[in-house]
Amino acid sequence: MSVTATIRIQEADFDVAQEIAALSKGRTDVGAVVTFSGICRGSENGEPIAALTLEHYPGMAEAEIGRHADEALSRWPLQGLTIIHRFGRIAPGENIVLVAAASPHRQAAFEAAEFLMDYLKTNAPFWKREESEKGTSWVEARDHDDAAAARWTKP
Amino acid sequence: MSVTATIRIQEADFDVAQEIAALSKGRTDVGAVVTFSGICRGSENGEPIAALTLEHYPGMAEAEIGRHADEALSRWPLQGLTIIHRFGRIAPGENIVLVAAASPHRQAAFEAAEFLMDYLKTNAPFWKREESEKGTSWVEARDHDDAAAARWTKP
Amino acid sequence: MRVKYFAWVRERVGVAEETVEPPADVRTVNDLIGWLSSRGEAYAYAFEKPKVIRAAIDQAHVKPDAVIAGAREIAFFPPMTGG
Amino acid sequence: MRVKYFAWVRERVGVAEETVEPPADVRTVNDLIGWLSSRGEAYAYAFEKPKVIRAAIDQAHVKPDAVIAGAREIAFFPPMTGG
Repeated sequence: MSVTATIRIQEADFDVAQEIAALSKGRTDVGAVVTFSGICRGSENGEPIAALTLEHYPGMAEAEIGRHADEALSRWPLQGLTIIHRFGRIAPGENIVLVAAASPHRQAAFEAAEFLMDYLKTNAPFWKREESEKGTSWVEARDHDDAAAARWTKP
Repeated sequence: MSVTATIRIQEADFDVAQEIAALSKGRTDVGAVVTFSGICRGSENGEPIAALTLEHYPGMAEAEIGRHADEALSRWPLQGLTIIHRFGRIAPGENIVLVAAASPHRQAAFEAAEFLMDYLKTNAPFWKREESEKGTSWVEARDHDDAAAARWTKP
Repeated sequence: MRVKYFAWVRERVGVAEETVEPPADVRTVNDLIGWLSSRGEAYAYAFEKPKVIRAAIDQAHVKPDAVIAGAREIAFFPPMTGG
Repeated sequence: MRVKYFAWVRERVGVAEETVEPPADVRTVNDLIGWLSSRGEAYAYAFEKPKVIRAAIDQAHVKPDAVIAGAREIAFFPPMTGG
């Protein structure tokens, strides 16, 4: 069975429920669906945030995420994989990113979703800018995200 | 902030989307929601299955899951936690179990959901019986589920 | 003392729940398994492999050497397969 | 050769995209950063900490010593913060 990932880089919001349903509806071979939803928080380090703006590198974002989705499909026995990443202005409480993985086995679904989230946090060409009362500033990359991503590197 | 887990042991099906929404709607402090949906598969070891029937120990199931939910809340910085486990007859493609964890941080949400699923697979008082053409048989516990659950034991 | 059985232990014993009054020398869960096994073929069959059987006292998991004195409810069941 | 800039690199340079024709002795990504930095204050500011800057050639991540010959599109940006 050949599985193709669904990848969407879009400005519009998305519906997590619809994406889960698309992975498992009408089939009876899926035993586990793991989803990760990343949501815009209303404050960072105690300071209120009015919105995030996500800039991305069109073309490279799709290609890079596609390569990592293919890697996940080859490393874990997945039956479906959906990755959605938004760009543009995103208000607190709104979705930023979704990874949903379907598998006969729970561990595979968990690991694939974690692998892809660690990748998206560190190497997908997206950049977050925060708007607060003090003005706007680019979010800085965090070392512990790099460490999380390094877990998956094959020796 | 004191967080209480939502725990439901029920015969009726549930709506994953509604449960995710209940965890994060109307608040802007949640950064990550991880969900695990366990779904009844239509075959096991290549043999078609007509349905699963889940027996449980009423009272103990709620108490035991409640204790493990509390442990998850104390080990990870969670903002919301929902655990739903069905009992009775469940057809292929239907939901069996849901764990949904909300947190400001993705790693906490992933780990809490995995911890609870490993627990539910090995120590929650539920027993699965499979119906197939050959008749009905009780599902045997698997060693690798015990090994997965043992990961979380504090030294 | 109320005793409950689940899954194939229940099927083998033939009842889901009963009230028993074991003698005073039945002190632990293991003793109780031995005593129940002596009550008839159905029980002997249910408990033929005692190492496979799990037990709970008052709805909390216990080991075979747990003391049963004071227990209101004791349950026996196979390894769990939820989730 | 087309050069693209993203996030605060873009803001500092002042353009999102431009076409440049560096001299033949500009062979690597690092050479190109050096050459761009010499083109004016805005570039010098954008590339003031070259170790922080990430680069991609034809939409794939590359190291600073990657050779730029044959590249259609080179992009410079800060560490990524998606997800």
